[in-house]
Amino acid sequence: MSDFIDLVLLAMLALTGLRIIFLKDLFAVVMLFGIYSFLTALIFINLDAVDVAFTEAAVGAGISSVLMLGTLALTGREEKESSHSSILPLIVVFITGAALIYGTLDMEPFGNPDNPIHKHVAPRYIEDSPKEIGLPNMVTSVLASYRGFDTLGEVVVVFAALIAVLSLLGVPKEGQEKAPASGLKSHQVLRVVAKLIISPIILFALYVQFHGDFGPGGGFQAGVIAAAALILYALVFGLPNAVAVIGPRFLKFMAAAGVLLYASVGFFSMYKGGNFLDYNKLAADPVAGQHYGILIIELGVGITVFAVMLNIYYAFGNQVERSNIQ
Amino acid sequence: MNFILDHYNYWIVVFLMMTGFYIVITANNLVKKIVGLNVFQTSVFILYISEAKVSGGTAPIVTEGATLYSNPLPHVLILTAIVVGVAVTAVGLALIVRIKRAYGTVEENEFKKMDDAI
Amino acid sequence: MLLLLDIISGILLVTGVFFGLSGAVGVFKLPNFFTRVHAASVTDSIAVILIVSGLVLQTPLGINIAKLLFILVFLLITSPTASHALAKSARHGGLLTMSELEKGDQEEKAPK
Amino acid sequence: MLEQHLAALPILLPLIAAPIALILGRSSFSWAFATLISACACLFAWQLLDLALANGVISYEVGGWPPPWGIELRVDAANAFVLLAVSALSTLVLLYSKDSIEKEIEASKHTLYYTAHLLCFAGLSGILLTGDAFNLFVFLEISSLATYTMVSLASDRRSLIAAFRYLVMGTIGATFILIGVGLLYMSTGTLNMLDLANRIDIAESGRTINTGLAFIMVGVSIKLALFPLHMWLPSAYTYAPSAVTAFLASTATKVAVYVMIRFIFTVFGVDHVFGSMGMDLILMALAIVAIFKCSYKATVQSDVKTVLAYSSVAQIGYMILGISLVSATGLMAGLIHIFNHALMKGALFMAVGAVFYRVGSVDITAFRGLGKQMPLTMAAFTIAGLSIIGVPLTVGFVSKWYLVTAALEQNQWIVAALVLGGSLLAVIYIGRILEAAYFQERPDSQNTTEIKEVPWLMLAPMWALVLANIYFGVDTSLTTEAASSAAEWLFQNNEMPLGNQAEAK
Amino acid sequence: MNLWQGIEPSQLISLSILLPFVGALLVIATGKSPNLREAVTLITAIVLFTVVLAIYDYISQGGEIGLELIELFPGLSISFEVEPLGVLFALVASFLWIVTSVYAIGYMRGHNELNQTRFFCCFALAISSVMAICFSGNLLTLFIFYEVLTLSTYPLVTHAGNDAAKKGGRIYLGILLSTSIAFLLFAVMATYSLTGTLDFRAGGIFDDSHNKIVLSVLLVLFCYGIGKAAIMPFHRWLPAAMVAPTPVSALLHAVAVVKAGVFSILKVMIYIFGLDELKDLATTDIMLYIGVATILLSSCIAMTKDNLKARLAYSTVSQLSYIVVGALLASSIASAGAALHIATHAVGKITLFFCAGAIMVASHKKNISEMVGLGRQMPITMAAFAIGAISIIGLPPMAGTWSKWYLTIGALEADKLIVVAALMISSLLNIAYLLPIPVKAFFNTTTGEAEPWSWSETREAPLPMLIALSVTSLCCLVLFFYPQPLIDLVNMIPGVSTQGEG
Repeated sequence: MSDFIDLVLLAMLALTGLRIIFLKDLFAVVMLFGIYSFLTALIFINLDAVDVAFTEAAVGAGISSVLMLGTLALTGREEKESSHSSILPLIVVFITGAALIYGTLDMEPFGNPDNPIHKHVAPRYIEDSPKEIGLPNMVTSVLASYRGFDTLGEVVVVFAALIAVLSLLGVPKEGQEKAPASGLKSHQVLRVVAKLIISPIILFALYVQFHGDFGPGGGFQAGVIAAAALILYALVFGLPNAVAVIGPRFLKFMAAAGVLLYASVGFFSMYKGGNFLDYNKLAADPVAGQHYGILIIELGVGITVFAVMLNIYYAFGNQVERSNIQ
Repeated sequence: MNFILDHYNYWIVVFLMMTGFYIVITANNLVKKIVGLNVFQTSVFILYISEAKVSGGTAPIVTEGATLYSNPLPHVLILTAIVVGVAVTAVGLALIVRIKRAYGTVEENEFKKMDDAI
Repeated sequence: MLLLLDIISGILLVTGVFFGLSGAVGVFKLPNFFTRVHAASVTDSIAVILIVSGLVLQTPLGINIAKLLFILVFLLITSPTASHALAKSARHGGLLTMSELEKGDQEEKAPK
Repeated sequence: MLEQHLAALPILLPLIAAPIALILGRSSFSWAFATLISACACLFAWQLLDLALANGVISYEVGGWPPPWGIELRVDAANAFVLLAVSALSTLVLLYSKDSIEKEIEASKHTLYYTAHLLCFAGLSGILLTGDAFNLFVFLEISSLATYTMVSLASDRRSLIAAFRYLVMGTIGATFILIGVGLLYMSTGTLNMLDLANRIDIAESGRTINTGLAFIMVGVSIKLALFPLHMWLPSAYTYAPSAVTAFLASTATKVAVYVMIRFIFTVFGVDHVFGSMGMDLILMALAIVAIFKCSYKATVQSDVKTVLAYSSVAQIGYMILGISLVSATGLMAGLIHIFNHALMKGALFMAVGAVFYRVGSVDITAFRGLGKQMPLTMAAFTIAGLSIIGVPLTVGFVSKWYLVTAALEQNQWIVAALVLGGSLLAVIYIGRILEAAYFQERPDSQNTTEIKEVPWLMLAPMWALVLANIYFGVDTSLTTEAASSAAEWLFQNNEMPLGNQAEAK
Repeated sequence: MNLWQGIEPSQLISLSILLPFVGALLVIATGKSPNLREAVTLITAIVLFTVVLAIYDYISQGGEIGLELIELFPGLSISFEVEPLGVLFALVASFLWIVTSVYAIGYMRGHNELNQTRFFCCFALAISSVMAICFSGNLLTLFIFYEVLTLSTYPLVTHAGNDAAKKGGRIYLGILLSTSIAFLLFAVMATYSLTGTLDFRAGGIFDDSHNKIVLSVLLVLFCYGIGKAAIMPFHRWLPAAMVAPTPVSALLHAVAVVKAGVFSILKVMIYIFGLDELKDLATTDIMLYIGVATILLSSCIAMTKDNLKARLAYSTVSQLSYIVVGALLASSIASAGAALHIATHAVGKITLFFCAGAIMVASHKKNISEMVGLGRQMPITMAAFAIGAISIIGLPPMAGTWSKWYLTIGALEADKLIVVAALMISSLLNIAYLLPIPVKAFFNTTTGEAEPWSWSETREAPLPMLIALSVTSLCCLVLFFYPQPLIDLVNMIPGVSTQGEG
């Protein structure tokens, strides 16, 4: 059954992908990409990767699509006909694909528990992490503790993206007079509903943030969801209003603070005599130390991701508003 | 036949990757290029997650009664990679916005004509 | 008892899926924007209710039922709102309903 | 305390300094802070190299988890050596950038620039030091994102397109690496490079591993701008702000070269990559074509930054050539050239940036008569240019010497001759610029009185590099010692058991 | 000569290299005041000569001097080692530097040249690197300073800064740099990889164990790699470089640069290949005949040139090949002749260049056809020219006789009659293109039609120039009558002897 679902979803993905190639309407392309991401998330669930599915749905289908739509609002939605021939790209793609297919020939059978991938490093995570870290969600254990350095890097990547977007687009000025066109003034229903659901969304984000140790979720997903709540607010009530709630300057500090919070855990454990990010040293009991460590770094991740995503949205939204005024 | 059943998943994933790759290379519109890049990366994510799958296993969250878990490591890697992907997407789109403002177009062959860029 | 629950939830799920599918068919088959929005949103709501109820019956008592109910409430609020917003924006943007279009056609023909 | 964490500090310092620099806000604060941090990192890198030369390998387990379960930082002579070059260049470029950036980037973005610089530096250090294949990808993306930012900061609108093209190519490269790492992981079950190396031998899925190798190679080749995947480099280097170009040209591609060395020598093993896959021939052919094609292209450009950018691609060809010779000497030549080329290209691009600072253009016509007006800058350019050509007593000669020696050792006479032939093209492209600077008069239309020497803060790092060019060209003991022990280490160290690393520390 | 008694002999070498270098710095420092600057140049030159004399003294007593500076590569260092051939060259170069300095002072002032400080500075730098070449202890050192010499003379060649100078400079640098990098460096490194050493060793470092074909190729590479020796077809830089001011042409292109080239060739032949090994190589003969062809062809070209300096330049090309041929004959007498020729040709040719410069300063004439009858206005200059010309031709009682004599003997001994013939023909050609100039200057009267210049304004050149050219022409005479010190020095070179093999 699971295989069958897998196959169907993959087939749908393939169709979506092909359609993207040939469509010239970029709006449709972006929507199809959202669908593509969403289908991918479904596949991830089907393949037992719930955390990843969660993230893909929130990030790939959510934030990415919003940003792309924002860009389209500025650049126009038609792709123009290009003149150059497509034979060379086809050849390149064909060769690359052929190489990959060649590589798959020696691959272990799909889903076989005896594959080397399941035999070498992973068993320790599965068998010992509940004892060593004390968390039921192994993905969180690996993410935050065993490979905590990767995650620090990832937070820094997000931070770097913020730096890039800020330097490219700038941010809306705080306290500027409200632009007439901003927000959806006439949509009374929308405004009411938005007010209604924003707080549950933030609540949900907090749940995801702190429940990540036990179920799917964690700092990333929480940050993205919280950012989505404020993006909704900004969409419905206008960018200046949102900026008045949480200003870009404050978000910038938040983003930096999140990274620093994460790193400070590492430095604290260095101070305690361990290696960088060695949570065992944080408390007398190693497992408790792991708990504290993971809690704090997840918080750091959540703060940074939230601040960065929202700030990036501000930057794009500001551009759209500016072009609307013009 | 068994061989096909064991590997069809990878083959479709390869096809998906190449779809994305093809879009990146051929798209004339920069936004579409970014979409292609995302499709490409997303497909690579599926490859990783496929590797992690254990038939009959469950999600790697300790549950009573389950003994066979899927491999959590690729999940972690892909979590990271997804976030990296969205970071790159955001930067790419921001660049596109600026390009549009500077050149008035986001079609590659059009601004190529405007500047004798190398 | 369990069997009964299974049967009821099965029926709920199947009808839910049917409504969902019919909505999808409607989106394809119906002639213009407003009818399509209508097809999508109305069937969507009923499908969600049916499917979630079916799932609730399948779930052992506990936090997961609460989660499902939250999902239901959330979807019931957002989905019609989204449809409303869509339709309103379309209206705002100058799109006409079918009847209006016909009327417009007649008015155009009349002077001739 | 410091001793214990020495391996992690060159990454961590700039990594946490970046958000702090952002918080500091004022451009001059963040500049001073970034410079200070970079200098500290440079100091640590120096100590690290000392330690690595004395003790062999230093392993640092991040999070206290032993590899392969946790992420390991692994320092040996080779990456400590490259790290030293990177951190030194970063410090010098930061010193230099104060004035240069003020001129080229609008004031509100200065802090962002320094933050991006620190991030890029942190990313590069991470790439160098990490012993984990996936961690490498993460740091690669940190440095790449920061790089795209820095390139796009220039006021020329073409920089946007250059940055975008770089972004697309860079992301494709990174994704290829990701695919490769995925395939390797699939067949071995591990991500730790050393562990990978051990398990690749016993893994049965040869075709998967070979495909993984191919994808990693292609991905890295994009990042290091190996011909014919170099198309992003010239435009990115040309339109980026001068300080950025100086930094990127002297560090980013070098680090990618190191990654290639690392994968070939410590992960896949020389015998496998060169012996059974025949990769050396491909690399050698590409390297030679790169040397000639791009050197030739450099001779016909009119924009000096483009000239130097193409020259960079050609020089990367030399490094790859060194690797492809499959000998300790060749590898050593490659490593030395990584270090040396950083010195010369850094100095050259700084000099060009100085010209841009005063003249506002880097076209070759803008160089006319500058020999008189900016004597110190042009003298620096001249010496660094001679170094590129490979004139004795400069570092360029040392690199070339080892490269040719390595080629002759392998009885590759033709390769040796081609290497020397390639430097003739360097004579032409450097000569053209020097001739304009010293023997052509400034056109009357331009106001010549305004053009004078640049501020000392720009001159000082430039000359520091020039003097380093000469110093390391004469006293080669440091570079050769580091490079040769690194090369030998890389060569023998194909099968060092996993357990040894703890003791090695 | 007792002047330097107190100093460690090995320090004499570093002294000889550092002195001109310090001189260059001082020249920059004193650039504001021309008198001081030129005084510095002169003093440095004189002191340098005494140092070289001290080295000569030491070496002629059988002492050995070596100096190892820095280890550039493991097992390979910049090292110096004094041997007789180097001393010979150093003597010539340092002595002529004094004379040229005197001359240059007159010339540069007489000509009102710009950038004189740069000129004197680069000049000193060039001498510094020549000294380093003279005393280099291995091929690497030789190569390095060979390049330094090229670079430091480039500003001298392009001194005028006009289009012609730039074009000349480009050819100069292009040919010298590219041949040295493409051929010489390659040959050096190949040598290193074959033998594991680059030290100059009596009898050469190659032996029979090395592949003859490879060695033959190397020989060609060395010959062409040392582009300063101006063997055809890589001779073009020499005429091109004649755009330089005359003192530069004189010292650098009659003495320092070109002689550094042939000196390097001699050194490579004697100390790297070894004369015995050389005989067995297939390409020795080929290069020999190319050398012969260069002698003849460039002599012919010289005849067609009307520009005096160009004619002299081609004459130099042909004379350089004498030395190359001498080295390639691989006989001990011929090599001795070649070594002697370095000295004798130097004094002869520098005299000629001095005269050319003097004529230019005094009358602003460059072309031979315009010099008819000049001898009456500038008798000293023209007399010196005649002396120099005779020395070049190789007629007694001038210094050139000796070297030509030994070369011819060497060729006869090696049974290379073609070479002997070529030497003879070339001498005739020399007569044909050199002698007519003084002869016409003294004995022809102008036919009164178009007077190219006003006779009344033309006088002898400034005094410093006259002194310089008289000194060198005197040297031509002196070296004919007292060649013994030089011959002794040449005989000290291992494997080389004026006595022949027997």
